[in-house]
Amino acid sequence: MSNTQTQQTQANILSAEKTRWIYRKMVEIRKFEEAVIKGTRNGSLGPFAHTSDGQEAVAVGTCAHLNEKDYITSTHRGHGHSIAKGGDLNTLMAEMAGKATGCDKGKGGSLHLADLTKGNIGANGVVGGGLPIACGAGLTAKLTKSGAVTVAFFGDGANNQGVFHEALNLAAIWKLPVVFVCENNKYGEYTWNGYATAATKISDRAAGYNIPGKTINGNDVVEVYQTVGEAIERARNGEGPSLIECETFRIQGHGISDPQIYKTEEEKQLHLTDEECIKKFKSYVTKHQLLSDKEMSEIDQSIEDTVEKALQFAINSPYPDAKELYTDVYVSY
Amino acid sequence: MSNTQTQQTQANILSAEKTRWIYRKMVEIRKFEEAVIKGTRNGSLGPFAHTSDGQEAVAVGTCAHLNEKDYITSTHRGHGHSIAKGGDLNTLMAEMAGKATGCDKGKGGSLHLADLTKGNIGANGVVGGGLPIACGAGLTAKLTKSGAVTVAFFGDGANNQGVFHEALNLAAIWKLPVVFVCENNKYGEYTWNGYATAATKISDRAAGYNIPGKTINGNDVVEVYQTVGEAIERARNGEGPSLIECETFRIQGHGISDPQIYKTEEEKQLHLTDEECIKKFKSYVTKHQLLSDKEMSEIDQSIEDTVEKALQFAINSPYPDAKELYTDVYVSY
Amino acid sequence: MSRQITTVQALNEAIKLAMRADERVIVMGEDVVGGTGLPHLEEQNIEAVGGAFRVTKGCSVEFGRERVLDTPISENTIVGTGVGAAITGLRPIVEVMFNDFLGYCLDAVMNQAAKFRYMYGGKANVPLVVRMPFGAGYGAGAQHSQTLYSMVTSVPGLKVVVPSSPYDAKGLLLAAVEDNDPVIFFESISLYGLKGEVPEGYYTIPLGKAEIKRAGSDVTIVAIGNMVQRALQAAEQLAAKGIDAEVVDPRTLSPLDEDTILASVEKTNRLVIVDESNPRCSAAADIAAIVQEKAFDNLDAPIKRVNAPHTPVPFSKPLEDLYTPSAENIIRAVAEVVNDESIIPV
Amino acid sequence: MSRQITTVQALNEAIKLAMRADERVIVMGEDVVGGTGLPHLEEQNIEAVGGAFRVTKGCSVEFGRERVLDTPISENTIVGTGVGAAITGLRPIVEVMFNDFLGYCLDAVMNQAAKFRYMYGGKANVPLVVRMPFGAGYGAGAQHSQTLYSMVTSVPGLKVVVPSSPYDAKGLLLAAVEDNDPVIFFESISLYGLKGEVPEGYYTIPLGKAEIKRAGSDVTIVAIGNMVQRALQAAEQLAAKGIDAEVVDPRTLSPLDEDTILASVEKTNRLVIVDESNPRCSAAADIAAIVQEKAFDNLDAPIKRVNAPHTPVPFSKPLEDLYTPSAENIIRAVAEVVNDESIIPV
Ligand SMILES: Cc1ncc(C[n+]2csc(CCOP(=O)(O)OP(=O)(O)O)c2C)c(N)n1
Ligand SMILES: Cc1ncc(C[n+]2csc(CCOP(=O)(O)OP(=O)(O)O)c2C)c(N)n1
Ligand SMILES: [Mg+2]
Ligand SMILES: [Mg+2]
Repeated sequence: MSNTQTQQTQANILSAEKTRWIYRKMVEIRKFEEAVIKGTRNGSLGPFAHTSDGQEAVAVGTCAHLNEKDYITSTHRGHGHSIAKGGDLNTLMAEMAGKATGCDKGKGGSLHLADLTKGNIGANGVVGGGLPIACGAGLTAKLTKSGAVTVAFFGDGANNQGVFHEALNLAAIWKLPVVFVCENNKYGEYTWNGYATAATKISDRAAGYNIPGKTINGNDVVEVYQTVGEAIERARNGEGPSLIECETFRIQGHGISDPQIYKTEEEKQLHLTDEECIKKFKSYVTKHQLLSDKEMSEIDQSIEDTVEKALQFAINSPYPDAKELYTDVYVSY
Repeated sequence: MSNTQTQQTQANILSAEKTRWIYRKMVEIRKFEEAVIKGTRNGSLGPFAHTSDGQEAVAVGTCAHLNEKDYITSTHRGHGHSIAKGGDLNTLMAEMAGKATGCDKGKGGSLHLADLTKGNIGANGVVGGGLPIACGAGLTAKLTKSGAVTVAFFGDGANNQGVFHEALNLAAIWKLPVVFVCENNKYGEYTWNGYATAATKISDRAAGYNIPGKTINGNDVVEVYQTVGEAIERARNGEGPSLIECETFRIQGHGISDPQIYKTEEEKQLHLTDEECIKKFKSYVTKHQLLSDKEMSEIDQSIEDTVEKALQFAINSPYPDAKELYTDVYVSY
Repeated sequence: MSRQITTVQALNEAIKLAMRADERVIVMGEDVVGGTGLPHLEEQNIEAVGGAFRVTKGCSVEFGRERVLDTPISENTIVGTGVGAAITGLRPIVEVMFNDFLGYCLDAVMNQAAKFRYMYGGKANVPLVVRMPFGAGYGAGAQHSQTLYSMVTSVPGLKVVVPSSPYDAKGLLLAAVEDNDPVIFFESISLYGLKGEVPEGYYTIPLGKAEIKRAGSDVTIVAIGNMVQRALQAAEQLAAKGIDAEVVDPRTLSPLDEDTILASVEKTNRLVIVDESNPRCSAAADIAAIVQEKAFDNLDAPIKRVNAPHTPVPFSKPLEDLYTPSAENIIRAVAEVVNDESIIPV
Repeated sequence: MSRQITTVQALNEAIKLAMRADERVIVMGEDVVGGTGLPHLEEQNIEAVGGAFRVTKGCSVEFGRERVLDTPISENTIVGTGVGAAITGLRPIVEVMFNDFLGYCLDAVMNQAAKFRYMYGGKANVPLVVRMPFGAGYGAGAQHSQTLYSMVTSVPGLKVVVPSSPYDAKGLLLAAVEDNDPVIFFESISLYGLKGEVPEGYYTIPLGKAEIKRAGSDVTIVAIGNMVQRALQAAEQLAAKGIDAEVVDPRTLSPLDEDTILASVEKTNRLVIVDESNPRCSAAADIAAIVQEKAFDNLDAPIKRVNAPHTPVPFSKPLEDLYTPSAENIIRAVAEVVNDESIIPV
């Protein structure tokens, strides 16, 4: 394909509406995470959180294909997934603060953000915990012929957990409409994926399940959008699961106070380079004249306000009533 | 290679001593299992057992390379492994009967045959249970530089268990001297491997751990001897683990009373064909003039006696004393 | 006399009735069909086995392999898939072949199924039933014979059912499937072959209600699962010695029907608890702790617990027979609480 | 005053002393080093973290990455590898980052480590220590805050240790490493930062021996792990009201030092048990069941248990504060057993 052709094809990938949505969601997540960092440090939110700033392209490029009937299962680093899947910033932030107005009434916290009405089956504090759950959602979709697709987000660290293997195998033999999206940010806590994972690429493991496996640049939201889009399409058409490995990086450490001595100087600077996903998308939209600088800064500004309001909403919301300790354990008992 | 050359090379693979050992062990296992079937049916042994008749070539071809310092971990279908690893027929059979003279004092039974003095870390009633244990034995060997190799036997059914994935990954990144030997007899209980396993070949999964993976004819003890031998050599040289899938079949069903309606007529007859591993080895040794018919029938006869004596030993041995119920729970308490 | 069927048949009937009543009910587990994918079986709609203990026999034939699913051997994912399916609208009945394999699937049971509703602020329902055969007595050794309902009872968010008869098994299983919370359903392997009267139709037994299996006035015997049968045997023998025992079957350990147990103790002033679990942190200990607290003034003797010993389950038949609480063990305990050694059989 | 260090430092010291004393002792777990395999760290022998809670800090630096091993995230295989290494001659100390992940590794703990010796007729030793941080109180939510020592105590073949102070943590961990049975070592996260007096040298505290942390004559408070500190606070407040409480710390739940507990109850005739587990089938229930049986005639009041409620652990700070048993909860329970409401703080 000639360069011009590529550019044209590229430009056609995203509708104007999608472009705005993607840009908006990526910035929403980034600003949300920045607020979380601030709120965690100054004590207005919970004592810790695992933020996803730097990894926005994966959550957003993926969820851009999903509707409210589709499902996601998320991880301990799940704020971005929740937002991309349509979560409300106010209730998400309030949850982070353990407030009654939170999406889980304050009972879940950062590790357990969920919104079933939006198809977000929830963040999971157990590494790998969401993978079998995703198979179950996929099974429901398959049996009820709802057409829904489930995306299971998980990290490079989770890919060595036994349930990764079990879930991929089950999804493969049952041809479940599940897409396994691995966010390879190179580390599981403080352990390097190059050490912990025997495979050269995590996507190499797909062959063991006879399903498509691809490794892509997870900082490039357009690439994520395209590749995961194809996998979602495949799943929706009844052709079964895929494994997509998105190589990315986290701007923070594992948690907010991690000094990250395992990162090289170069890695510490990654978010200042063109690999930083929002910058990358900005140059893309600029190059393809999809959004103007003005439009983008208007979006930035409105999000700044929304997130600030969300933080205030969280801070000003009441804590749950003491009796809430005992409710929601059972439907009936 | 010319045909004559191949034959010569083939003939050189096995020393006279090895040939005798292999033949002897295969027949020992077969006769032992036949006695187990009889003893189980007539009530002199425990109420059930999973016999390995038909699969002798895998246990024997593998253990032919192991010395007493090497380890094996075995499965619920573990009689053959125990015998091939040097287990004493009397104490093994007595264990099957729950007698005080059994290798586990009667406390373990068929599912838990073990002999640590012979490097047999034990059969495991949990499908997949032995795989992490094998990594541990491998770690000991690596750290103490004992030169020992550990072989982890497991079934096709076990290959879908999460610990399969975890153990192979760990063994691979630590380059543990462990060889994973899969006995693919096509079924896990009554479930067909072609349905349960998404991979075309189980050995395809080796690529996900960057280790060698091979699928071989597990009914051909010479092929097992050669291929597993290379993997053991590799492990002994510090080059890390391998995965060898041995395609074989079980003559019985899952247990002794299984009517096996999942098998086709053809499969039910497999043990009457040249694929039956003892017959196969017989033609091999005959062709290469390694053992005469007379030698073989002498071996057969002596084993017949030994196994019959083992069964009588088991039957005549006393049950454990009632106080044994409470011992061996702890070293001290 | 009306129809007598085994516990396995009763459970099988319950599953089929549940599947007929509600198409969201599905069944999954290892070998629940057997032979899935094999053309020579599928073409004729033949199942290879219908469950290791035949509890799901015929289900795939009637309801099809879409709703009755053989799984690979991967317990955590089997249960976890059940959780995901339940949370999104199905009502799965999952079979874990032996409760011992809780070792592999505890995460799905304890960290997922049990906690979803709470940690998602009451927004999730997990209408899941996990069936787990349990118990010693058939020579399967340490890793296939445990009794783990106590462990599961300790987990908030789960309901725990342990039926003691074919009748109860059917009614409780139907109630479990109707229930909107995750229910772990423990089936005593030693009761599978027991026959009893079971109506043909659909009926449920409420979760959280104990039943007095034998009324009596001298001592209360609370017995769980298969131990109810042993307690009833013991009660017969005790009756011959002039001791009138009341046998209470909690039927569900979570919720626990404290009221029925306490009312019985108020009447008899003496309590023996029979439980095949190992003793430490067991259901027997749990019930003893509750009763001593709430009925302190009603107790004329210490509560005695009859448990398996603090050992793994031995393989050897005579040891295994000693391992499991027997009618004689129960009588000995009763002798202590009624302070009458003369009733112990010699 | 002599040296005061935190529980984390005490544990760290124990591990290093154990590793110096016996080269078969190795350490493995997720992030116990951190950054293994990264050239820029390995060249300078730098660890990235030394454990999520820094308990293994400096171990890899002193003993090398051969004996201090970062693992992939795969709990069942981490513990199972420990079992295999132990059975073949090493003495591994395995870290499971939170006891909640027992969900993934229960098979290795319950079906392998606990049963090998018995099912192999006494021929196997499993000198393995599995360290598991536990407990609520720091805003980690339902899947990172459970208290699961009761579950593990129910399993024959395991020893269960729950230290309550830096001094005990060090001495008990050294004893656990010397022990030839598998020991599950529960570390209360809320005690990690607690400082206390700890000698520098090597010492052990025998497994199976309770300690009276405070002598008293009016009521016995048996408290486990971090609850010992709360019980001691409660005892101070009770003393001000004229109630002299004896605080007994079992230190190990398996074996359980029944004698010390019973002797105390014989003296005080009243018992409160404080345990952060959920109530059902808990260590508190277990101890209550034992004591009511063995000290029936010594009890002047029902045994009261102070547990967390039968709910998952909530995230929200005020709810979590209510969840964990407090000194006030303990005082309320004491008020009931001494039948004196006036001592409850208003
Ligand atoms: C079963 C389990 N083991 C360990 C942990 C502790 N833990 C939390 S996050 C994490 C690392 C996960 O790595 P990865 O999957 O790469 O996700 P990332 O944090 O990089 O997004 C670990 C080990 C956990 N929460 N669950
Ligand atoms: C964890 C676990 N799940 C299920 C079982 C029940 N079970 C015993 S053997 C078996 C099949 C194992 O199949 P495979 O690994 O192929 O071994 P084979 O019997 O063919 O030798 C099953 C499911 C078990 N023992 N352990
Ligand atoms: Mg990562
Ligand atoms: Mg098989």
